[in-house]
Amino acid sequence: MSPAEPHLEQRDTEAVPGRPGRRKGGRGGERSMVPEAEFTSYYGRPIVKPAPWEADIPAYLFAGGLAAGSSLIAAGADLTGRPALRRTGRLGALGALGVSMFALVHDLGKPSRFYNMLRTAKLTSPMSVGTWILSLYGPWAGLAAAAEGTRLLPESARRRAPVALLGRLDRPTGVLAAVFAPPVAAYTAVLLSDTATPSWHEAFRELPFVFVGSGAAAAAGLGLLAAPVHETGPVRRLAAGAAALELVMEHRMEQSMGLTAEPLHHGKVGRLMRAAKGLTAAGAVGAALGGRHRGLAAASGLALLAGSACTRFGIFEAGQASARDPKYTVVPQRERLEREGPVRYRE
Amino acid sequence: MTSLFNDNDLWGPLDPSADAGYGEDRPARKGFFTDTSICIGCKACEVACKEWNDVPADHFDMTATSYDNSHSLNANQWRHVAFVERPAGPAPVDLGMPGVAPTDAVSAGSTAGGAGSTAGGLLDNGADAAPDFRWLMSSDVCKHCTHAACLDVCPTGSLFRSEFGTVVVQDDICNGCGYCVPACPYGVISRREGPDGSRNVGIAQKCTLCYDRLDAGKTPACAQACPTQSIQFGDVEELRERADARVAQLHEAGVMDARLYGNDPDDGVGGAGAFFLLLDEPEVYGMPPDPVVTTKDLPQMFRRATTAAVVMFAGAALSFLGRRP
Amino acid sequence: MPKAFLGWPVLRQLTGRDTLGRGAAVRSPRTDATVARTETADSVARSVCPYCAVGCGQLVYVKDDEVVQIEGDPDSPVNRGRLCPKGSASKNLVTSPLRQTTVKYRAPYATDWVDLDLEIAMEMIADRVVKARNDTWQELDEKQRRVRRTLGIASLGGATLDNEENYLIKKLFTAMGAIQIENQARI
Amino acid sequence: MAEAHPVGFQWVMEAKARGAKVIHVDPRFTRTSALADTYVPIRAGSDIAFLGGIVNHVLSNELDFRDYVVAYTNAATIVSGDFRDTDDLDGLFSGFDPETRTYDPSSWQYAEEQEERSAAQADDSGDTETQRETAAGLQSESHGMQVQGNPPRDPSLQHPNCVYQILKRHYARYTPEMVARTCGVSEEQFLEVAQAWAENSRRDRTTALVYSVGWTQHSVGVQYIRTGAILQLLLGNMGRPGGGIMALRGHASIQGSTDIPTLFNLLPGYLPMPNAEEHQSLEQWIDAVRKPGSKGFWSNAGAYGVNLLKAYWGEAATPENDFCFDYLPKITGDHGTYRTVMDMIDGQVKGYFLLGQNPAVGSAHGRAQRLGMANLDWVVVRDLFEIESATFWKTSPEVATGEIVPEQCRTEVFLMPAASHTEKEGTFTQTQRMLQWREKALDPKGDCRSELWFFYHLGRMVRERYAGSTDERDRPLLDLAWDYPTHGGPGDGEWGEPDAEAVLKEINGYEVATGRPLSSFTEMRDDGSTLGGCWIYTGVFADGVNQAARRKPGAEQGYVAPEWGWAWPANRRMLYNRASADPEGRPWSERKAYVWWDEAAQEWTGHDVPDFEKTKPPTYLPAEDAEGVAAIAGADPFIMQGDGKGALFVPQGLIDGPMPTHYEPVESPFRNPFYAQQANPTRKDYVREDNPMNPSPPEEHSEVFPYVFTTSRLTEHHTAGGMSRYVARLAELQPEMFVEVSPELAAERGLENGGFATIVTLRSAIEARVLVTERLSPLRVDGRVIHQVWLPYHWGEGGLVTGDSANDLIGVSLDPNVLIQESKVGTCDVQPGRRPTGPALRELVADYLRRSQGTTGEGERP
Repeated sequence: MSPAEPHLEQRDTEAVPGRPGRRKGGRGGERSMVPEAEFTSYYGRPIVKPAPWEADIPAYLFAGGLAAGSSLIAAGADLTGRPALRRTGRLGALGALGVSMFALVHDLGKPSRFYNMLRTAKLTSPMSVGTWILSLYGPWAGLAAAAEGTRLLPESARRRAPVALLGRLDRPTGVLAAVFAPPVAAYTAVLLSDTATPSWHEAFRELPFVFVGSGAAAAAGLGLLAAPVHETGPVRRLAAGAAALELVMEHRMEQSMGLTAEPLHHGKVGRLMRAAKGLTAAGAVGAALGGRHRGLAAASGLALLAGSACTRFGIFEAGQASARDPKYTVVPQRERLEREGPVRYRE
Repeated sequence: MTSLFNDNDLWGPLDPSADAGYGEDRPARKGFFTDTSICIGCKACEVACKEWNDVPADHFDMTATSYDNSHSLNANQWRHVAFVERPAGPAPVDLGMPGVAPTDAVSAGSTAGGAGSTAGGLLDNGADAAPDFRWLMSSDVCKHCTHAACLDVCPTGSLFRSEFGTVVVQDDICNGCGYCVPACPYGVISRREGPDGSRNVGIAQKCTLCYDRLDAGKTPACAQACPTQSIQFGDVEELRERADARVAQLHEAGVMDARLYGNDPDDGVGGAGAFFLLLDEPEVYGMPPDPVVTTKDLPQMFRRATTAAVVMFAGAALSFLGRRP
Repeated sequence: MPKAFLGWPVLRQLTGRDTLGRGAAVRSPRTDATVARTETADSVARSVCPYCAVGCGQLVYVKDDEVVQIEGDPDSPVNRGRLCPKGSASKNLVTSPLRQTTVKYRAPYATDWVDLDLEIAMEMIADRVVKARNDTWQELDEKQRRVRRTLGIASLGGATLDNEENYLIKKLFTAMGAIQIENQARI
Repeated sequence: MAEAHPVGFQWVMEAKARGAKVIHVDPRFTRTSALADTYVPIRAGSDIAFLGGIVNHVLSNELDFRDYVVAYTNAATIVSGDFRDTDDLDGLFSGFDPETRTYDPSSWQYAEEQEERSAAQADDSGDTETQRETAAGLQSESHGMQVQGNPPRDPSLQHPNCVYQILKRHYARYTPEMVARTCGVSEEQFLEVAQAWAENSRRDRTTALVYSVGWTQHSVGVQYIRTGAILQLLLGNMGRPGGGIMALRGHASIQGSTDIPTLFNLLPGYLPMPNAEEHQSLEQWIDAVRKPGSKGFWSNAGAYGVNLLKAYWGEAATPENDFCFDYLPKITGDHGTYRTVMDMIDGQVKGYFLLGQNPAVGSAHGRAQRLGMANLDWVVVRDLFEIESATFWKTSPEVATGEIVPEQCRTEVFLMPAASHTEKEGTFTQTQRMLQWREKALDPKGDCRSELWFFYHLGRMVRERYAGSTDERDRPLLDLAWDYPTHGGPGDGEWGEPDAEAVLKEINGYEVATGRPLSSFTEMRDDGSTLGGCWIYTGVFADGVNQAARRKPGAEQGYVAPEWGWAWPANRRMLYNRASADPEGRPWSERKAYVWWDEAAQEWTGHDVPDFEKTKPPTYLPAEDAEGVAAIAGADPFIMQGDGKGALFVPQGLIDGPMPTHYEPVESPFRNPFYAQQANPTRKDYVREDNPMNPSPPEEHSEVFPYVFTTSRLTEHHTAGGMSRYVARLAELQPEMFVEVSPELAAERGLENGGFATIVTLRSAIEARVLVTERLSPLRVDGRVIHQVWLPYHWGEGGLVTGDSANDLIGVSLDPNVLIQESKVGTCDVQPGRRPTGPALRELVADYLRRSQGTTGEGERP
């Protein structure tokens, strides 16, 4: 969303010209969770601004979760002697990490200044914290993938000094990557929630669980898709657990969000979210019940991957939609005012 | 919990420049008090701001929303004058803010306070008597919050707290990540996307409270230009007193609609460095009714995320603890 | 390089009072070197706004032969340093890229402008003035009253011109015998 | 005021903060209304009825400031028994000649002590047709009326023919009911204004009347302002702090361009351009101004006139040759800008200079302006930008309609880039007559040059071309004093920039022998020993110092700030300020002290330069046969008037009557509710096929144009847009032409907010985006509902933002006193959607012409 262009698309000609809009809230009917609220706005224009982010960011959310989950699976596979699953996890993590990094840099207004992310370490900034988390996670994930790569080299090459060193770091790097992986999956929820975007902020209690669930489910899906069935037992369990976590927490999230859950049900976002739930549930069931069947496992894996992607895109777009409509800023604040009075600091 | 290192560093009353590491010799906090009851909607502030700060023209088409063709605050619009045409209206909802009238005392009027009222001739034949009507104008600007979400979420340190307590973008640092944009509870800051050839395209832009002018001991361009001194510049402490006096004066004159917005250091953003005297509800002017800085909840967010990460790790571990193949 | 490292904001966060990296620790060298361009101007002229007749005092800051800022003159008892949007746009007015800086000439029946040298244009205009005056000279009117004038040359304008300019305009046209000399005050 | 003069409005807000009540009367709710205590919507063109109603309120309730009125106005003066008022003649005054549509004002004169009418009065009461044609009203207004002898007065104000009683009778029919019926203002609101005005006036309080110069753009514009003057005089608000009538003029030096005029009927210092009929000698010309035997400061006109001639022709001007008076060209009638445009269309004009002026957009009847320019041999446009008046041959609407074909248009166009206000030095005179010197900030770029440069060198080159001529007619050019020093700047050597300060010194005047600058116009001599280009500006170079460049900070002076710039005359900041003291010379009240007589020092003193002879005591009484300044008594503040009194009733100098009278605008949907006489009977019309007027009652078919429109400025733009549409900062703020309509009218005509509407008159049709707003409300006038629409007039086809020009809608019909057009009110039709383009545009207008059978040929209009 650019500062120059939104004017064109948001330019509004009110039904009552020359006068700020006053309209009924709670449009869209049966899923409305609050009583109809009348609210006032300035010509229907947004109060808060939607993030200037495009598909890069939900793609990053998805890929980051996938990378984190994959590193966990890779370490588990390594420690439990599942080489194909390990390879899938490590290479999947690297690939997803690569997509993540590309998306992050691509989304910047000044990509050439990406390195400024490392200028500071700001605890108040989930993006800064995330950058440092990625900085801790990325090298290990990369080294683990590199070590995995050395296995593909001929024996003679693997004996050369640097390569040999990599080989010796194989397991430690994989384990370190797994240690730093969960924060990668979890911080992105804070990244979204730590904003004034109504449907992101109001989701802050449950969103981390939804996201780790989604990340783990996606990684499990990748494992199911790429690893031979004899190695994917843990992955099937993980898929079921992660999907359950995601679905349950997503449901609780919607309950606690009040009016700001509304955008999750409308239009394209509604379709995405319904698809997410269906795909995730189906993938989990398929994995749990049919995971020993190669074809079913692959299908379940794909469903989990797609479900995770839909979750990320859905939640991302729901937030953007909630920012574009002043209702989601005004009405909750008005209701809180009526309920509790203004928010005031008390010693 | 509303702090990380120092008391109130995420919420509550705070001297923001002290918190940001400026020493005892720092200047007093500077800010704006915008008294919309004397705004004439001339847009001198918008122009003076653009001239001084080299902010590019945004667009050249008419919005047909009263005289507001600037649309909103954004990277290319650091001051924005809102124009609201409405009946002298029903009683405002009690915001619990200082200066809000009891709802039964409001009907009196707008005539004394800076909004004229029409009393058109008594018409029949299809022409109704003109209702009580007023035209509100208000010059909006970055609030320079005590707890500034844009600044806190900025990953590069481009947005920084100046020694004057203001919130400023360092054009040479910002990499255009855009995180500050959704963080702002007022929708002030945005990334400059054009027009092509303008300076600073791709990075976040907003009011700097004319940091360079303050440094030179000058008044910010908008406040200096403002013909009626609707925009007043000064030490925030002193401006708060001035605002209290003004609202009391208006109440005495029967303008019970007058209320202050953003002046309370206990409010959701720790008090704004740029606050307002409004004649109607904030959302009428396009401002949030009772904003709370998002970072107030940050510790809780991090705790939840940490728990989630542990759950993820544990879940993965558990999955592998089962039977071996 | 060590200097760059010591200037690394993370290090300054850890060693200074600005632990959260909100202010002092994250300032860039360019920020520290901020100077308002009014402070570095070569000269400041005391001027008057060219728009309406309120007569607001303006300060015109010039650097390297360019106007870098125009703002209200705080000393003026008329405007006390304040300006309206038009007055505030004065720099944009005088530095606008749309300003004409060369003479343009449209020949009879031409469909476009051509450029013309300033001195040649002046010669051409002087020739035309002389010719129009000679061709339309009126010594006596139809009632045989002495009028010694020309009705062939008219002029309109002058409400944003200086008194000194208007004085020369009226003086020259009057000596020429041109009388249809008018300005915005009639409109 | 907040709209067009926002920075001036700060002082209104300051007054409001101190308790002043602000009342705003306007056809539409503006940014000023938003800040006013009371807003009164009014029908455009009905201001005399409104103000006349207040005059009636004051007189019928005896609310006038009686001490002031008796002593300082002509209320007590007795008018000739021959005078007949509009009450008797249904809207006409006595002396009307239907043939010429002008008055013989003999019957308006003061009653005579003796049998014979005094020469001065008789002189000026003659041929008002000539006066109208030569815009002599403007001269007379600034000259004041001439009074000789001592006309009888009745200080008890009871004499049936004293001005007070005449005024009272004249305005008796301006009742609240009639005001409501005529103006569309409710009686309650009208009375609120009347009472507030009256209550806030007299000894302890004063009320200020502020108008923007849209007031002048009416067929009764002068009388609008006269009504305000009558009211302010009755309430004792003239010449007193916080009172007065403030004209908010619209251009940086439009006051200066009237003082040092580029106007066909004036020479510098409001000396008249001589006319061929009456001013064939210096003596005739001077006497026409000073009126031998008359009273007041104009009796020194001989010195002012001779000093001007001496400034023009220097050494060549000698007493023997009447100081070259014969060199002055003579006017013979209307040579105003609108007449000149008609002459252009008729092919009588060869060349046209446009100096920072954009008539293609800014003058009434844009189509006539452009067609006129397309029929010239050459046009010189001097401007900052490529304005519409420079491109009429290729971009004007008439090119689209086919009326101007570039390949067939012979006009040569020179677009000469001008220097901006920062690129030259000189003085502007702002709206309170204050001159402020501008320092030059930098040299202009490229070929940009000042007007000073252009005209100095044009004069030099023209003189070179005539050098050696023996033709007597070229002497005025060859003898012209034209040797101004030049210095660096944009051009070198021969092409240097003339020294503006040298020109200002000539304007100020100096002793010819010594070069010593004059300090006051009282030092001017009529023997050729002094010269000065504009007597009212004498003093701006007092003591050899450029007084206009003074910049003592306002904060270091009192509120009058006399040491910032310089105001004419004699640095007086308020005219006629003697009236701020009572006849004995004491302030009327401590609150309102401004200028007073210091008994101990035996002189006038106070916060301002007293507008009175400094040592003439309040008790001074002139001798019976005194003339000139000596004839002004110590208690007569209005020293430019022949009797020293403020004129409630004006026996001379106005073409359209001694007292303001409500006439309907030339285009009106209503019959005049007051009188049978519909519109100003003496207005100046140009009845031509290319200047049709929409029909008004009692003519038929006025319903074809059922709505009233008015135009004005927006804060964000400047006049015809030449200094705002080309400036991005301003263009983006109001980027499109629009029309404001009430929700009721929008419903009636199916107009959509943000959509387009077409506005039609018999001159043209324009399109505009629609802004539906409650700031416009329908009014109930004369028993029916009338809708008014409002248009800004800033757009044309050039610049960053373009749109149709509202001035294209307006026909040319002029106030008879000053020949200014009625452009603030007209009738129109409004239709939804965009206008037709190309030739179809003219067909649309022609269709309206057929339907309305408007006046296009010869024939009288009511």
